Amino acid sequence: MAKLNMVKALNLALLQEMERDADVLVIGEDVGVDGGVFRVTEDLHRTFGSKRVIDSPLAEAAIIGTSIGMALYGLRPVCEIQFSGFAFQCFHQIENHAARYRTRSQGRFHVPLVIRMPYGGGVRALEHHSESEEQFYAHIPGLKMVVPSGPRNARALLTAAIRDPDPVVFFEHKGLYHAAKEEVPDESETLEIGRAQVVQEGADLTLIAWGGMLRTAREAAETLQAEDGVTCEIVDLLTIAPLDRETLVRSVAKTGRALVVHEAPRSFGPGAEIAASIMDGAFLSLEAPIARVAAHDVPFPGFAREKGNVPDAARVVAAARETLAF
Amino acid sequence: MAKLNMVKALNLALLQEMERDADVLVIGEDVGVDGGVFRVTEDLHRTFGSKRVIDSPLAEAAIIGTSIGMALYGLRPVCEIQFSGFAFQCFHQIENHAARYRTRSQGRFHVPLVIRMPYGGGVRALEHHSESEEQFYAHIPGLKMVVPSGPRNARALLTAAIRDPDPVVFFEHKGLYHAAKEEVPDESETLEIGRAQVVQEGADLTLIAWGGMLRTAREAAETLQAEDGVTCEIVDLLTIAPLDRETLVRSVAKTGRALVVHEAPRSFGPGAEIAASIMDGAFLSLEAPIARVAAHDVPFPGFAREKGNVPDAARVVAAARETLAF
Amino acid sequence: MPRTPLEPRFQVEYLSILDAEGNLDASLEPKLPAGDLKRIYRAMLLGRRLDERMVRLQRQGRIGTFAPIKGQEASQLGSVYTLRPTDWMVPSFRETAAMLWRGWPIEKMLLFFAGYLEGGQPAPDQRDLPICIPVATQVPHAVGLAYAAQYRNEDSVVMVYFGDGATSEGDFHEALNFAGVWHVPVVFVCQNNQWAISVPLKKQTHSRTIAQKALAYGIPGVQVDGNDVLAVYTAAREAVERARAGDGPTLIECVTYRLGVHTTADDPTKYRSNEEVAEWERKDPLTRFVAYLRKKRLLDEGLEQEVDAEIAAGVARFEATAAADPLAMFDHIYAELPPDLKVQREMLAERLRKGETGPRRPPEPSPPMRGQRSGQR
Amino acid sequence: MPRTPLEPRFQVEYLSILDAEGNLDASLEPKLPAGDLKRIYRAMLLGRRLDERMVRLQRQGRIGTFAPIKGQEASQLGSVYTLRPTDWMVPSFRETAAMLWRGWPIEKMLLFFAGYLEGGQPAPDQRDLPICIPVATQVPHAVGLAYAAQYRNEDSVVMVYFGDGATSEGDFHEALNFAGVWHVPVVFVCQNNQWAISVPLKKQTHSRTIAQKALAYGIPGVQVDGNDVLAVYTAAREAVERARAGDGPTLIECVTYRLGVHTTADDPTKYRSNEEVAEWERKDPLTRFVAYLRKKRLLDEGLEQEVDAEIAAGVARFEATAAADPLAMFDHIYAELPPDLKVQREMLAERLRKGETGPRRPPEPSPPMRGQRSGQR
Ligand SMILES: Cc1ncc(C[n+]2csc(CCOP(=O)(O)OP(=O)(O)O)c2C)c(N)n1
Ligand SMILES: Cc1ncc(C[n+]2csc(CCOP(=O)(O)OP(=O)(O)O)c2C)c(N)n1
Ligand SMILES: [Mg+2]
Ligand SMILES: [Mg+2]
Repeated sequence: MAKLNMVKALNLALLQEMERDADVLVIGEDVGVDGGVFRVTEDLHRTFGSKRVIDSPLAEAAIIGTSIGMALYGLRPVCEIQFSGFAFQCFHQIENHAARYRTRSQGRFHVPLVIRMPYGGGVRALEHHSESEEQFYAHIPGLKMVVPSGPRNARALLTAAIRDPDPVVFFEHKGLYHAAKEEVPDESETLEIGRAQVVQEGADLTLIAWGGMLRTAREAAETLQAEDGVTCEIVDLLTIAPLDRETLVRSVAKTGRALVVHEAPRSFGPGAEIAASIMDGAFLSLEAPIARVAAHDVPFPGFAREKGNVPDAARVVAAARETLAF
Repeated sequence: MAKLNMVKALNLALLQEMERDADVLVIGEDVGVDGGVFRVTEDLHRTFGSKRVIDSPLAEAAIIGTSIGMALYGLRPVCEIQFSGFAFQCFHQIENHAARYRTRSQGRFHVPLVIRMPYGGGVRALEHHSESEEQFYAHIPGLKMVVPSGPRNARALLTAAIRDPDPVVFFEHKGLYHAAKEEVPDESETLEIGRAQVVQEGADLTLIAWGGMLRTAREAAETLQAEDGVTCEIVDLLTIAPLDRETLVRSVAKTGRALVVHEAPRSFGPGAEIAASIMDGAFLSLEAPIARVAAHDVPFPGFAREKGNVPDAARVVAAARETLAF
Repeated sequence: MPRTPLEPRFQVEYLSILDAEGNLDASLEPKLPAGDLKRIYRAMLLGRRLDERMVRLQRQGRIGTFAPIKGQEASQLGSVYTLRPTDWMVPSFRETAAMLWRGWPIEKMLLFFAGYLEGGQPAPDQRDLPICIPVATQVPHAVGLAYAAQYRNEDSVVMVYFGDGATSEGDFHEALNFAGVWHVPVVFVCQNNQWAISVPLKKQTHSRTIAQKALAYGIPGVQVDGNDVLAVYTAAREAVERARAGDGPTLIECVTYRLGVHTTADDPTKYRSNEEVAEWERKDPLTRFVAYLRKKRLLDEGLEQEVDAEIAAGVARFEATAAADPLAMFDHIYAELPPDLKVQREMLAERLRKGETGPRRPPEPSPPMRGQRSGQR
Repeated sequence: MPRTPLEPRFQVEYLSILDAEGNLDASLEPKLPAGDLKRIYRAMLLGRRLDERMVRLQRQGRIGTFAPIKGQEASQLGSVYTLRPTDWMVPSFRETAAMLWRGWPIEKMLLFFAGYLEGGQPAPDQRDLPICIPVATQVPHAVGLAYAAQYRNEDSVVMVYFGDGATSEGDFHEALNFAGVWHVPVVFVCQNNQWAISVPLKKQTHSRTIAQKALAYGIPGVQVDGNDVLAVYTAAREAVERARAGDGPTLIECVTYRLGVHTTADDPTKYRSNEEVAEWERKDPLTRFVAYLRKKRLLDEGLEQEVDAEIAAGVARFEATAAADPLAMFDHIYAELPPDLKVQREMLAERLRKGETGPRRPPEPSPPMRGQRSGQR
C-alpha cells in the first residue's frame, strides 16, 4: 500500500503490466525521455528502453495506425494521445479500424489496444486542452470507453484495459492528476470494465457522474444533505461504453429521480443516452424528468470564462432542487 | 416546375446558387469531369470551369482544410466528401476549425462552408459506404447538421445551407438519390435550417425520423392505421442540430407517445438526445417511455446481413405496438 | 558559406527489363526457375480471367460492386511473388491477383463482394490483412506490423499495396515517415495506374514521379515499368532483401494502368479517351510476358481451360454458400458480448422467429464501392 | 532502357549570408534601406524582451502557459518583413515576434494567453489568422486562402508558419500537395528549431533536411540559416516574389533553435544538454545582427528602454482589462443564436444574477498548452 496521486497510480499500472507481459509497449509523443507531458510514463523508458517506450514522431493518425498494426501482430500497445483535443487527427484510424478489425476479419484478428488521453477542463488551459469528448467514442461499436475518477480505480481500470483483448479508449481527467492521493495496493488489481459503482447510497435522488465531475457530484450531494436533508445516491459510471444500464436503472427505480452531470456540451452528449436508457428501464418509477447538467453548446470559451461553462456544485444543487421539487 | 429525383434536385440547387453568387464553388474527389460518383455535380464543370468546380487530390482533410481557408477569405465552398464513411479523415478539420473560427476570431472571421456527404445503407454497398454518422456532427457546437428526406426539401435545404453564414454538414441518403421524383419549382426556394416538419398529423403516437428512415416511418404509419386503427403524427426532423425541440415537444404533448427511428447504432445515438429532450419538455404528457428503433451496436455487418440491422417498417410497427400498449 | 547545393544530390532510378515489344535487357534478366516463371504467368492469367468473370457476376447482380485489376497483373505478381508465407501482405481493394497468390480462395473473394464478412476472414495461419477500403489507411498498419516483427526479432517482411491516389492522403505520409525513422522491414508498393477514379496523376500531385516522394523520408525510392513483371520482380526482390537484412523500407512505384473500369459502378468514358486506353493495351503485361515465355518454350497447352475450371469450381462453391444468418452479426464485435448487445441479439432472434424480418437481397440496383451511376443515365 | 537515373537530379540549396561570427558574404548581402534594417532589429528586440516579460507574467500566474520564441527572432522577422499588409499571415503558436510585426497589440497577445478569446480577434482589416494550436492544421487553411486570392485575381501572397514536428503530420503533406497541384501563391515557412517538445529532429524524420520534402510535391525547397536574418529575408523575398508572380509555392526551412522552454510548462533539462543550448546561444540571431548593424552605425541609443516602455504600456493595458463577462461566451457561436442556446444563455444570466457562479480564476496551478509538471516534482 502506498498513497499515490493519479499520475503515479497510472504509472504503476503501466510499470507492472510491462513487467508482467513483454508484449505491452508504450507509444506516443514525448512519452519516452520526457516521461509524458503529464509524467504518466515517467521513467518507463529507463526501465524498458526506447523500443518498448516509443517517442513517436508528431502524428496521431500514425501513432494509432501503427499501433493497430502492432496489435494485429499480437503486441499490446498503450498509446498516449497528448491531449484528447488532438485525437480527432486519428479518429479515422479508431473508427475505421481499431473498432472494426475483429469484425472485418471475423475473429482472425483483434486489436488489444489502449488509447490513453488526458481530457477535461478547469485547469486554465487553452482551446483543445480543456474539452470532454467521451461521447464521440461511446457511439462507436467495437470500442470500449473508460473514465476513472481517482488514483485507485484509475490504476485498476488501466490494468484491466491493457489486459482487455479489445480496444479501449481511456480518458484521464487533467484536474485529477494531482488532485488527491489514495491508498493503492502494491500488487496489481483490476476493475471490471463495463461496471458502474454506487459510491454513495441514498434515497431521494440519483446523481450520475464520472471522471472530473464525480467530485462535483459529491460536493453537491453534501450541500443537499446539509441544507435540504436530501440523501443522494451517487453512481460513478467509470465505463461510459458499454453502458452499465442495470446499475443505473436499479438506482433510479429506488430513488425515482436522477441527474446526470458531465463536462461535455449538453446536446447529443452522453447525458442523453443515460437519460434515455433510464427512461427505458425505470419509466414507471420516474417522478421527474431526468436532469442533465452539462457544458453549454458552445466551443471552448477560453479559460477566463470556463467557470461559467463547466458544471460546478452550485449548478448541480440548483438543478437537483428543481428535480426534487418537480 | 419539373419532376426531379434527389440527384437532379441537388444539382439544380448547386447550379442556381453558383449562377447567383460567384463566390460559390464546388470541391471534392471526382466532382468535376466525372460529375461526382453519384452525379450530383454533373455538368457543373462544363458550365463553370475547373477553377470553380475543383477535382481535388485524394485527401479529405485537405479538402475541408483548404475550403476553410477559402471560406475565411470570403468564398463559399461546397465540399463533397465522397462517402460519409470517409469523413473521419477530415473530422479534425471540422471539429478543430470549421466549427470554431467564428468563436476563435470573435466574429472577425466565419466559415460559410457546406460539407455534403452521401450517407446511409440499404444499397448493397460495402463497409464505410453504408453507415449513418449524423450523431458525430450533431454533438459539435458551432456546426449545423441537416438531412433532407426528398428531392424538394433537399433542394431547398441545400440552397439554405449554401447561403448560411455558418458551416453546415449536409447528409444525403444514397437510397433516396434515385428513389422518388418530386415536383421541384424552377425558381430557387429555401427551407429554414433548424425547423422540423410535421408531415402527417396524428393523435396516438409521434413517429420521428429523417432522411432515409422517413419512408420507413410512413410505411409503418400506414400499417398501424390499417391494421390497428392508430393514427401517427410523423415528424420529419430535416435538421438534426440545432434540434427543433419545440416541434417535437408540441407533438408529443398532444400524442403522449413517441418513437424515434434512425439508421445509426442505438447507443449514444441521435435518438437518445431526441428522447431526452422530449422527456424534458413533455414529461407529464408521456404515457410510455420514448421508443428508439435503431441499428444494433455493431460495426457494419456486410450488406448480406444489412436487412437484419437497418430498421424496417416491421420493426417500427412492432415497437410502436409495444409503446401503444405500454 | 553562400548558396551551397547540398550533396549528395538526390536521385531516383527507373527500371525496365522487358519492354512492350518484348525486347529483353539480358544483362538485367533475373534468373528465375522455369517452374516459377510458369506459376507467375498462371497466377497473372488467373487474375485476368477471374476479373472478367467477376464483372459478369456483378452485372448479373450475384456480387456487388468491385474493383477490377485488368492491366495490373504484373505489378501484383512481380511483387507478391517475392514474399514468403511468413511475410505479411497488406492489400488495398484492388489486389485480387496478389491475394489469390497469397492463398485467398476464389469463393472468399466472391463472398466478400457479395456482402458477406466471411469473405474477409484470413485463414488461421495466413499473414494477410483483409481488404481495406479507406484509401491509404492500411499503410500505417503495415508499418506497425513491421515494427512488431522487428520487436519480436522475427525476420518477416511486410509488403503493402496502394494506388497513386493514396499517396495524397495524410496516412501515406505519416506511415512512410514512421517507417523511415524506425527503419523497419516494410516494402511500399504503389500501383500507379495513372488514375484515381476520374482524377489523373497530374491533378493528383505535381511531383514528377511517385518514387521521388521517398526522398521526403530519407528512404530509397525506385520507379519501375509496372507492366514488366521481370522489372517489378527485380525491384521487389531488392527491396525485400533490403528489408530482411535490416536495411529498412523501400518505396516502389509500379508505372502501370487500369485497363478497365475503376469499379463496376464507374464509367471511364466520362473522363478518359479510348485512344489512351488503346495505347496502354499495347503495353499489356500479359502479352509481353507470353512472348518472353514462348521464346523460352515455357507456355503450357490448355492453361486457359485449367484456369477457367478453377474459377468455375470457385464460383460453384460461392453459389453453394447458404444465405447469411443475420444473428452472426453479433459474433465478432468483442471477445465477449456485453449485456446490451446480448439483448439486441435476442430481440433480433425473436423477430426472426416471428419471421418479421430476415436476410433477403433488397431490390435496389447493385451499387458501389465508389458510387453508382444514375439509373436514368 | 535498363536502370536509368531520372534527370534532372533533385537538389536542395543551403543559404547563409551572415554567419555566427558576423562574417558577411558581401556578394549576397541584400540591399535593405537603413530604416528597414533598424525596424527589423527593433522588432527582433521587442520579441525577445516581451518573451522574457511574458515568462515572468506566467510565473506570477497573470497569464497561462505560452510558447516562448527566444532564438527564433531572425526566422520570424526575416520572413514576415517581406509581406505587405494585404498579404496573409498564418501563424502557429510560436510567432509572437512575427505577430507583433503584423500589428497584433501586446495586450491582445497577453489576453490570449490569459484565456480571453478576445486576444484572438484580428483587427477588422487585418489579414492574419489567429494563433492555431493543433499542430500543422493551419497549413491547409493557408493553401485555401492562397487559392481564394488567385480565384479573386488579387495578388496577395500567403505566408504560413509551422515547426519541424509539424512536418510529420498528415495535414502538412496534404496541404503542400494541394499547393503544388494548384500552383497557388503560398510560402511555407518551417521554423526547424531542432525540437518538438522533447523529440529531436532525428527522431522526427529520417530525411536529411526538411527542405527536401518539397521534392515530394514538385515545388522548390530551400534551407537557410534561420539565425541569419539576412539569409532568411533573401530566401523569403525570392519565395514571395515567386508566389506573387504566379510561379507557385515554396518551402523554406529555417534552421534555428528554441533557446528556451517549449512552453512555460516544460522542463528541457529532461531531454537536452546545457552544452547543446550553449552551443546555439553562440549562434544567437540578435548578437550577429547587432554586430552587423554596429559596423553600419545603425544601432540607436536607448532602444532597449524604448522597447521596454512599449512593453510596459502593453502590460498595463492588459492589466486594465475588466474581468471576462461569462455571457460573452454566447456571442460568436453562429451568426444567429439558436433557440436552445438562447435558453442556455438566459439560464447562465439567471445564475449570475443569483451570484451562484461567476468568473473567477480557479485555484488550480497554471498549466499547459502542452502539459503540466507534477506539483510534486
Ligand atoms: C479515404 C477514402 N476516400 C475516398 C474513397 C473513395 N475511393 C475509393 S477508390 C478511390 C480512388 C483510389 O485511387 P488510387 O489510390 O489511385 O487507387 P486505384 O483505385 O487507382 O487502384 C476513391 C477516391 C475511399 N475509399 N477512401
Ligand atoms: C495535433 C497536435 N498534436 C499534439 C500537440 C501538442 N503539441 C503542442 S506543440 C508540440 C510540438 C510541436 O513541435 P514543432 O512542430 O517542432 O513546433 P515547436 O513547438 O518546436 O515550435 C506538440 C506535440 C498539438 N498542439 N497538436
Ligand atoms: Mg490509381
Ligand atoms: Mg520544433
